[in-house]
Amino acid sequence: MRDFSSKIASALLCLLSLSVMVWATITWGTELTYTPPFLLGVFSLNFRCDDLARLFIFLFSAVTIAIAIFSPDYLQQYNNIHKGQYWVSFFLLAVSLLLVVVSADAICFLVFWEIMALSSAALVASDHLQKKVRKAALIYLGATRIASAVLCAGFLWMHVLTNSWIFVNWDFSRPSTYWPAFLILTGLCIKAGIWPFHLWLPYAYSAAPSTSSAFMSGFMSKVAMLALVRILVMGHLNSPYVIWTAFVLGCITAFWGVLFALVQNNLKKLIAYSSIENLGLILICIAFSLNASSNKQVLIAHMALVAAIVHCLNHGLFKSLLFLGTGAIEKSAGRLDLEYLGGLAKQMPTTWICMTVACLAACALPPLNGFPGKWLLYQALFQNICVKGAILEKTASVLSICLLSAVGALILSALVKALAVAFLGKARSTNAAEASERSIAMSVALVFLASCCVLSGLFANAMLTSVGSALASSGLPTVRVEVSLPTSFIVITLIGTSLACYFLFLHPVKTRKYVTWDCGYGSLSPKAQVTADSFAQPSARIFRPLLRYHNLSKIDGADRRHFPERIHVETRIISILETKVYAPLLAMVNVSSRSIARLQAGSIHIYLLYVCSTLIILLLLGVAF
Amino acid sequence: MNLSAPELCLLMAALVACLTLGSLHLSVNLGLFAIETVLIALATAFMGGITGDRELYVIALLIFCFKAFTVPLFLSWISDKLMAQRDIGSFLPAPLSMHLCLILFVLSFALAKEIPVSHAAGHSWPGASAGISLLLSGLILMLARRLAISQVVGFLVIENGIYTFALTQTRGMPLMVEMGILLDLLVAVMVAGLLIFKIQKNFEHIDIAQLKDLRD
Amino acid sequence: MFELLSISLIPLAICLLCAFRVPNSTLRISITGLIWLKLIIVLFITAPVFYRGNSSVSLFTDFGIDRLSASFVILTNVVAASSFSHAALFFRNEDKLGRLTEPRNESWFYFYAALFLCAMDFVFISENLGFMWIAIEATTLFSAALVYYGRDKHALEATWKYLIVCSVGIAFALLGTILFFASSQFYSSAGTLDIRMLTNSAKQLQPKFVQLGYIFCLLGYGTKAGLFPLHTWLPDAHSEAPAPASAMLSGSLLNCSLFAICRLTELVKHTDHAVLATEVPIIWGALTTLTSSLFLVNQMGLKRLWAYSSIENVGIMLSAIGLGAPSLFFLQAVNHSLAKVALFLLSGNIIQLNGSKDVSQIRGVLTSSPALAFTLVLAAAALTGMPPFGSFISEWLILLKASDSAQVLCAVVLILSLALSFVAISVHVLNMVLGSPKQVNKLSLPFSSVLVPILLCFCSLMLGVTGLAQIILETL
Amino acid sequence: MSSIATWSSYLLTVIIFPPLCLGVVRKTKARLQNRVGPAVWQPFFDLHRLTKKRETLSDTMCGVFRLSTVVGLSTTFALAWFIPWVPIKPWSPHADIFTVIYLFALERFFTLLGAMDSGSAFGAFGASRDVTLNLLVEPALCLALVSLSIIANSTDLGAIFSFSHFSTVSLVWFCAGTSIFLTSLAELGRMPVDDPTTHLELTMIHEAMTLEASARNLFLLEFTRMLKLTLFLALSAQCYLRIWAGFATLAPFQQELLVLIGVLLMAIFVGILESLVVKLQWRKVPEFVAYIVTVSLISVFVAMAGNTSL
Repeated sequence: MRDFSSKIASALLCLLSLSVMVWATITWGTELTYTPPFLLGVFSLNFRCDDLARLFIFLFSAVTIAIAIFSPDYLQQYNNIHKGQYWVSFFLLAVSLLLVVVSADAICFLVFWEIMALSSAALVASDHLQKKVRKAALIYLGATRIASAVLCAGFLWMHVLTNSWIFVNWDFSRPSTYWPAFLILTGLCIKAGIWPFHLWLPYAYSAAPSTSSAFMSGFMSKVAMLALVRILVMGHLNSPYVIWTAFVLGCITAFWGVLFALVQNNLKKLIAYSSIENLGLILICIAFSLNASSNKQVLIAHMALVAAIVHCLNHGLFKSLLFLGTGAIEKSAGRLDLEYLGGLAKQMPTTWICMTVACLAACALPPLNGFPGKWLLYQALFQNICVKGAILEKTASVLSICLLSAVGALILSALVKALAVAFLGKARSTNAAEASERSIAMSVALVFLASCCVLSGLFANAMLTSVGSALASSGLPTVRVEVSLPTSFIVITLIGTSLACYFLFLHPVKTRKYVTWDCGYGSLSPKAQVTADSFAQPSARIFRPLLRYHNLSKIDGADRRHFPERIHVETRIISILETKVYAPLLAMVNVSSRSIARLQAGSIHIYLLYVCSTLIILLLLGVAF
Repeated sequence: MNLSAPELCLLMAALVACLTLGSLHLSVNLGLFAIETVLIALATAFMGGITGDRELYVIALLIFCFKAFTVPLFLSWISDKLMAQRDIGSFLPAPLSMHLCLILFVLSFALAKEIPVSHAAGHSWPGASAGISLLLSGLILMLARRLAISQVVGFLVIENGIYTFALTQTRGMPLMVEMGILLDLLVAVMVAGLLIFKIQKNFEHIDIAQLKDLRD
Repeated sequence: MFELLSISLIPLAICLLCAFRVPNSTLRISITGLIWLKLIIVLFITAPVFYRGNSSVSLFTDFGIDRLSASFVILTNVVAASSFSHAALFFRNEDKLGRLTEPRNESWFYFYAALFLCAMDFVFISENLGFMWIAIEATTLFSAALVYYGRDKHALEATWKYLIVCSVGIAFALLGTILFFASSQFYSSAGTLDIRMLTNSAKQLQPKFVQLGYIFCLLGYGTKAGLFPLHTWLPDAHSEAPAPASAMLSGSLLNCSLFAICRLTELVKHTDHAVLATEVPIIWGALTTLTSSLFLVNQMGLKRLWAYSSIENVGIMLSAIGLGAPSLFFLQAVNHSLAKVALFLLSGNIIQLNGSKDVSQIRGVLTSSPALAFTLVLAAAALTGMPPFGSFISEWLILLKASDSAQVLCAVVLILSLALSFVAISVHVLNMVLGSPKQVNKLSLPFSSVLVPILLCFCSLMLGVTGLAQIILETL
Repeated sequence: MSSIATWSSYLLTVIIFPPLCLGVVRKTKARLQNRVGPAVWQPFFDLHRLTKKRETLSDTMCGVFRLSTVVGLSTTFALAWFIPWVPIKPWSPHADIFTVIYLFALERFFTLLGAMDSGSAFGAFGASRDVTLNLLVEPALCLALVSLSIIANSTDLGAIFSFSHFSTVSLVWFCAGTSIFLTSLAELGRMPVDDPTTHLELTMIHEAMTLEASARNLFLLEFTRMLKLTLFLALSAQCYLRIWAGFATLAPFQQELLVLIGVLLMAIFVGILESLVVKLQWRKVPEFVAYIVTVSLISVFVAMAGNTSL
């Protein structure tokens, strides 16, 4: 019966997303504003839907439909998740996200933003009987509240300066607006999981049910970026300090995220860190666009902004696919630790193919959809080197090209690790050996998203132009970008040569099956395979100082060299931020709380003394005023 | 320094309050408190004579009946009942606190001089200083003494101080207000008295300093 | 005169009922009925203030209402009505659980609660500073009896501290009142305690007396309102009183003393010492908010938690008063009272179910009683200023007011401490709500026991999502 | 030149040159080691032999292995089709450098998956080392290509190599050429980084990854590597040739000739280098790659300086 209600809910969700998609398609090209006839407390709400918002609505629909198809079967495995709680918070989250996307003033934005935060926290806490999940939900809730506090401060400040809540009226080009701009940037960055505020993200995404992580990573984190575009980019921010802060944060985030993704052994955490990396990239795009437009280089600004939006959309698609794929694995294999998986490709072919597509996209490999955004960013950076400008900016561009390529290589290793260890080779546990595709609906959802990824990769040029026109219609200067992706050419060449190679060389040949090369020892056990840890080790060693990477191995036995009895290997990664920054900060709050609690000592004489001393202080204040 | 009769009474009352601090015996404390209140009642009556305000006589009578008579009797009944003759200790040694109080008595003159005085009859700064001094003695009593009854006495002294202040600075509050205040005071003393009984019953002592269970 | 009588009549009737040893079950029903009747009467009495052109109505010599006080009277009675109604259910549960050791305690509770309510009404309707003081002192005395409901050592200790600290504090307020009286004698020899007359002739008052008087009153009423560091009695009293009484203490008693401070602040703002009446409340309010949110972090007593959060809200309201926005003060008071009453009432239920006041002992409420958990989360969200609840609007408006009047420090501190308190409260609430219960509890509460809290949350929600706040602000 | 001639010359170079290059390298090495060594066309025979053999697959594999060899070769063909590595090509499309880099990544992605498919520890070791190398090498290659683009003001390799340049940028050509050459050594597992002739599994990088390949799969893998080697050598040879300012003014077939000779010379150079240097210890490799990055960075900064002076 419960299952049935779940299906109804998912049908409703589908209906919702389809209807907003249809609505967005019909109204494409127009700019709609709407002010509801009622007040929210004392504030009137303003909604505005332009093409930019519609693009995000399309993304919303794609992600939500997939999740709606995926959810009912996926949720069956969780006895602890209260389905009612899950669906109510999901709907709340979906609706508030839609409204955040179309909100045109700060109050409206903030209200739905907070509802979104609360409902997503409720989603994270779905499986609340686990301690880890509760901890994650609390961390997330704390981070998100701090984010909105900072955002509030920025909004208030802007209101003081401009006397308006409407985003369109906010002009960030005056020096007095630099601090509020900084605050708004910080608030949105916390919410998006930008370094050094990203710590909540892996916790939350790995603790939440995969469907909600897919939604949060695929759509919610993008909304923060959309807000950056809406508020700061369209407000013509030109403070070099803010822009460079954003740029540097973006660079660090991209690198940091991918570095930690590389050394994660939990599939969900790995993907969560890769989300951090992608958000860093988007932030780089936005910061770069801001910088270019403050230098009056409209073309580059436009290119970078298009890159940002395109990457938002594409990342939304492939990241939700990754998370849903993870959900499928979780359902059939029970665990997501890479050390327990292996050999799933044969048992779960659909998931395997879809995950491969997603990983290809996430590595930004052509012709899939991760590529266009990254490519456009490279182009913009390159253009910036070529035009006349400050040497510092050019150097920054060169270094970020360098960084981006390193990040690209790192994400490739991280995702190859995830994919290969989870799907290839032999199963490392009985659960993994017995895994199988459990439900058609889940496979359908995966295939749907995978085909979205493929299609948006193939029609990347169309996407670039439509994003460009959407941006133009949203109040930014219209620029034609001449560069276009050679996607179709690549595709034709690749497919042609691949088919040719296959039929020429491989197709009719008879093959012989034999065991994997085992140096003649025989009986190669699954444990002899490389582990996720050891795969990442050579790369991780290079970044030892950043990761605090420790590799301890202990060998027991009389003849340790030739006949070890027991080998114990342990890898430890310590997040410097967590241990050196956040833990002390938390401890500081705790200590100050405890020391202030000592004032409440229990003795009435001391309490009376407080009254007397307050009197004296007040009298002194009275003299002062 | 030319002191009028009410001022003289009030200053004497303030001095008596200082003396209150010197002894740990509850009966002495209560007796001195009664004397102090009688002096204040007298001052009220004198003030009534000076200003010709009939209400003040009524107030003087009320104070005499309730504050100077009923309340000390009630409290001494409690202390007899609970067999608490002596305060079990003071955070400040009794003689020292008395001396401190005397210093504050002098200090309050300095403070009272700062108070603006309108030239209407009855406004007097020595009276104000008596009020301040009483207030401070009451505070010190409350801060220093450990026994519940002493705290109530301290509170009453504070109340006396405030009343003195009102008397000398405003020729007394309106009768209704004054009566209301007195009623509140009486109820407060009654409630406190009841609570003291309960404390004795529950804790088998009335040492307030040991009531430290509720804290963070 | 008629109005005064009708306000005080019903509490007296309740007292009589209690005195006549009516059986508890009858008592509960009749009192619930009476208290709602009182609410209706209050609405009738206060209605003219809002509808007639004149914004204030005199009830009797020294007594009268204007729009602000009328609103507060209504709020107080709403709080009282919900607390009394919930109390009936609460005591029935106590009965069932066998925790009502002394049946007479219940009627004593109603007896003092009725008197307490009456005293609070008088705080708002008295236009005379003297009577206001008397009424506030009376609230202390009557509520002390409520705090002593538990009849155990802790209750005794809490009551004693409450009585002594508040009485001493309030004594200073009396001194302040006298100083105001004295200051008025400088221009008219008779002097006056009437707030409106004082306000009208604010410029002629003796400035030094006004200044001193304000400081003493702030100290005195601040003690009663629980400003840091005078709040010491507050957590003890709130946590020892039975849930409905804590709800009234927090939901309406604190408003009383804040209302007095508000009136005096308005008065002082009319004199030449407006800076004192602006800066001191703002700074003190911000300080109180900050420290109480720090107190929240490691707070393990369930009701102490809400007590500290009340202190935090008092700080916010004091800042609003300092910013010169009594209407915002009222709005915040309404939102706070609704949420806080709901929370205290719910905490009573939770404590009944778990038998412990310790937050670390309470786990898995969601599993054991979903309705309770759901309401608790709602109420906590309403309390901490999450949209779309009403307190979001009022807190936001206060922040806006602070930033618009260039009180940057105040705004920053408020934002910080609001965030901190949200985090602290949500950590505690979620720890209680989520997870698996520590022991399997066979008891289950009827749905009716969350009825009142749900209604309160709904009201808070309505304040947020409708234009009600706008109407309130325009009216005041 | 007629299109048929163009096509045929191009196809011939694509098919003949890769094995030839490898043959030249091996022959040079043998000569330097005082051996006669196999003939330069020995790789052709090797390849031919591989096509005749029967294929053996591990029973753990799921099919991605065979896909990987195919995709590897087709990607490399696509690259050969894109990159103007020889001046005469039947059709040179827009060969964007970033696309090129990501096509290399695509090839690598599948090679890695193929290496891990059998569940063999060696393949995974190789893969693990290969990604480590790659993350160091990729920035170097990227920057080298970017430096070339800067002087041509275009990211199209076609435009870059048809750009009539100034002599001041010779340094850029030199640095970029060196960088590409050194990158190819690291990328293709040549000597200072990896020893292609070693047979100790634990020290291998690239060979370990192809351990499970046999017959036609191995043929595909081998040919992919040869083609990649040729591409890289041709690119660096072109860069070196363009240090000489007169190169751009030559006729296309002269250019073609020079480039092909250049490729062979580079192959000989690789052979010489492989007999002179020793294999670096694995942990020293990052230091070696750091030099490549430095060369690339120098190249970029010189190019930027040259560009801004324009």
